Amino acid sequence: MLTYEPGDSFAHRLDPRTKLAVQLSFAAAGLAHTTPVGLVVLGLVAAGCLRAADTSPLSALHGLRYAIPFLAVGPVVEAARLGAPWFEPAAAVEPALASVRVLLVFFVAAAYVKTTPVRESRAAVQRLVPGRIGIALGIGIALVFRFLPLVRRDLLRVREAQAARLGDERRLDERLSLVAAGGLRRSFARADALALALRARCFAWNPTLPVIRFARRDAAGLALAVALSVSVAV
Amino acid sequence: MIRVGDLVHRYGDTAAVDGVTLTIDDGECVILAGANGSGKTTLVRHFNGLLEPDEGGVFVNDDPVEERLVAARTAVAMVFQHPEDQLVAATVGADVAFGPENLGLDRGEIDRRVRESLAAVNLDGREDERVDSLSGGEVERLAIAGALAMQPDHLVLDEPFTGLDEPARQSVLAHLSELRESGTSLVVVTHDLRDVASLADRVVVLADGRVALDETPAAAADRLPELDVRPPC
Amino acid sequence: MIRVGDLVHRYGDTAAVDGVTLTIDDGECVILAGANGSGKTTLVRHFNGLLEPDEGGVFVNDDPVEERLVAARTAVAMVFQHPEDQLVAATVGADVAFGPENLGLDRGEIDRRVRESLAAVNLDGREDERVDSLSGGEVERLAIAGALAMQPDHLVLDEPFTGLDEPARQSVLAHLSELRESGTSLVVVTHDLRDVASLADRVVVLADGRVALDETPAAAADRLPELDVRPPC
Amino acid sequence: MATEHESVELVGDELVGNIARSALFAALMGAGSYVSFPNPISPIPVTMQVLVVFLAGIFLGPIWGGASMGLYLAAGGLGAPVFAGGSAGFAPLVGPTAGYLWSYPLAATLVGALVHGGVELRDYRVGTPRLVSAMVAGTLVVYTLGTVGFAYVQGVSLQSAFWAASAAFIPVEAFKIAAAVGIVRSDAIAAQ
Ligand SMILES: Nc1ncnc2c1ncn2[C@@H]1O[C@H](COP(=O)(O)OP(=O)(O)OP(=O)(O)O)[C@@H](O)[C@H]1O
Ligand SMILES: Nc1ncnc2c1ncn2[C@@H]1O[C@H](COP(=O)(O)OP(=O)(O)OP(=O)(O)O)[C@@H](O)[C@H]1O
Ligand SMILES: O=C(O)CCCC[C@@H]1SC[C@@H]2NC(=O)N[C@@H]21
Ligand SMILES: [Mg+2]
Ligand SMILES: [Mg+2]
Repeated sequence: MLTYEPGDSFAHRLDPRTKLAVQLSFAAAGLAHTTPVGLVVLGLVAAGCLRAADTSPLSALHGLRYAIPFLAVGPVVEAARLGAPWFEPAAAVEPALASVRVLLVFFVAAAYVKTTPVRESRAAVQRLVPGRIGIALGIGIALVFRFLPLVRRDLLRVREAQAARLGDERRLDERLSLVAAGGLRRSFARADALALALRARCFAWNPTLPVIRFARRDAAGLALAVALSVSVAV
Repeated sequence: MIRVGDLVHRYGDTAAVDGVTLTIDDGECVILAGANGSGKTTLVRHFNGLLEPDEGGVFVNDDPVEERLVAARTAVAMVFQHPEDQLVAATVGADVAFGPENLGLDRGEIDRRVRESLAAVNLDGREDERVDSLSGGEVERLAIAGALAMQPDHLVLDEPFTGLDEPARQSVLAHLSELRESGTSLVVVTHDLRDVASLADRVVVLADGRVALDETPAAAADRLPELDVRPPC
Repeated sequence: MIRVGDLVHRYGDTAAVDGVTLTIDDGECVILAGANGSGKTTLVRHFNGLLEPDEGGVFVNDDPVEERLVAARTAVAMVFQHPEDQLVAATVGADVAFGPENLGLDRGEIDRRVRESLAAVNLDGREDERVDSLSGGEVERLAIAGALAMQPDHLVLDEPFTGLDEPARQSVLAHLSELRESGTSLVVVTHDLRDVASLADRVVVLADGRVALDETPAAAADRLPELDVRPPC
Repeated sequence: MATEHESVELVGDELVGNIARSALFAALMGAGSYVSFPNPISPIPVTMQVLVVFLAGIFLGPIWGGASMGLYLAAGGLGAPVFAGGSAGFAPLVGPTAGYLWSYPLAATLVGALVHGGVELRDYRVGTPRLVSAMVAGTLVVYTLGTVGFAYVQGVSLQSAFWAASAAFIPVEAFKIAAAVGIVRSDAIAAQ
């Protein structure tokens, strides 16, 4: 699974806002230039991003293996015909280029995920989104990261609890709604406990934000982001 | 009878249970002790097929658990370490009835079992209360009642006394002795022998996923502290 | 100082806390005991304004809690019954920093508090570890560190020892005595005095939401069993 | 002591509760996408996401149901492994399933608004026909955006997109709607 890994690559040391800017502008440039030449240039940029994150394209591909079937399907459905000649390669070209573009965006995004801890993402959100919405969003995001493993485990436990008392003997739909209801009940209980804990620790609108700072190396990333954005306009 | 042979269970690369061989006879009361992380919970989850062995095998009443899951789960009931994980219904009565319903018993018998099990944990008359309004200790007691209602051959309790107050503890303990008299075997998982030593025929201590000690409580007492288990006082 | 006067808290029609008057002095260590459902958890949640009284009032350092919430919550920190549910960040350091950040302290002070609080529970140098990789005892200690980082005058712990093995319990206990030495007053909620009696100045026992006993541990010992609390052994 | 933190502005109790619930539902959504089965006729997997979208609208109402789905997208975009099959990061938000993902906040809001009859949170235990039609409306939103998104991102026609990315799921959704009705009808969750 694709997750953050501690390290000190160039990308690790960049400000998260720089990395967000690169991702966004890269995706926009991809949409604007879905041509063979455009994609070659973007491919080089994506390779550079992976390099900066100390990630080999192979390991990035491995992290993305789940997305691969999507990318194959576009060209196939578009070129398939319900009668002779059954398959028309020319029609597949455009969707194939689109798939390459998506793949490149996946690479660049993988570089962000691998090099950015939750703390920094939260800090970026709280600075980029103004006011109370940003504060709430930042905390909310941190909470999702924190509670995801717990909720997953809860669902597993509910299933086990049923199985241990022979719940597997019941009908499938009944079992599913029991698991869903059990998971939901546990989630509400956790949410109530969590709300209490947040209040006990003075959850406030005006906290000290985690530090993130632009440094000289961010200039390179920001320049790339600007260049990509300008290329969209032309 | 529960029989475990050369059992290995791995999480990723680390073996949480690392070659355990153990037999629990009918009618026996065994305390399974050990430090946090020594593999107690992982081991007992094999007794009713909630986990699958990486190596070795588990037999309940001489049937291999994996092939006869229903038989194993009818024979072995379990109280989980975190009782709130164990509740499947929204009200006290419905939760206790869940297991007996799955056994296909008739309604009269189910109601009788629900009443008796709740009485054993001092929760009688509270069938209609919602599980989310119970206090911590009450949830623990409800979880025990749910397992009792299965009337199993073997009852496994994973740290059952942690949140219980004194009357509830006494009542559960008394009920456990009664069960034992009537031939049910008990496996009590704990790292604190003070509460249950009086009940036990044997103490099995795990350390790093292996059996480090298998003795009578009296013989075991001296070696418990070095195995990070609290001796009876 | 925490002062509770004629406090009543109702869930629906039933009063879980039913007229409690109680003072906890600075630097004192008080054990709050009582049977399951006697109202312990409900009572302590009033100390820092997590619940609102139906009748009566609560004062912390002579300020009414409801009017000076921030003051009450910095003066009274709380470790809940399930420590797992109160960790709000994915890594150790970020979790401890959460409280001080909300107080708007400057970054240097926050970092200092995080370091000191983690050191107080022997988790120093582990800021970057993931919370879900910690053991039960470590999670409990992390929750305590998160509370300590508020630099409270009073620390309230709701059943802090459940599930901890002997080394973990000893370590938490040792940290609690140190805290006490350093002047933090402690309120430990439990129904089993065996673990904490040595630490306590006073034992307050609740029964059905009322104070049934308020004594030194030695004087209280005899009457504990009739109040459904386990005496020290 | 007492004057030390005068400037702290506490977040209101009710809001704290709503933020906690939204975060938990977003995490539940992540768990629901982890439970993904391959679909024999489509590259897009069958997941429990849509069920959680319905439940978020029903139990949290239009505002907080929608907000929790927004939180889900934000957390996923910043690297939480909450998208189908446990994938993470910004890419899925502009990838082949982007249309589905962006439809979730809208669908949860719509389901919530139809069940609660407006933006206020009321009793969600409404009649079955109303519950079902709210979810059918939500499903329509999900599939419209899902199909359009797939067509746009993959550069294929709407028709191909429909066959490749949507058609195979319609029967499965009926099942999820039934499950949601079952949960609401059971007394699993106390009235809030
Ligand atoms: N789901 C899991 N994934 C990975 N590792 C696990 C998992 N469950 C347990 N472990 C690890 O396996 C080891 C044994 O865990 P187990 O829960 O069996 O211990 P235990 O003896 O029951 O401890 P405790 O007294 O804390 O309940 C521990 O080191 C634990 O960290
Ligand atoms: N949210 C709630 N809604 C309704 N009733 C509740 C709620 N929380 C607690 N109660 C009831 O209030 C009473 C006191 O509960 P409380 O949790 O304060 O007990 P406790 O002394 O902490 O018990 P334990 O030792 O089991 O933790 C119990 O009878 C419980 O059923
Ligand atoms: O997380 C993602 O990447 C989105 C996956 C989208 C799955 C869609 S939602 C509607 C339809 N029903 C399913 O069960 N799966 C698809
Ligand atoms: Mg265990
Ligand atoms: Mg309590």
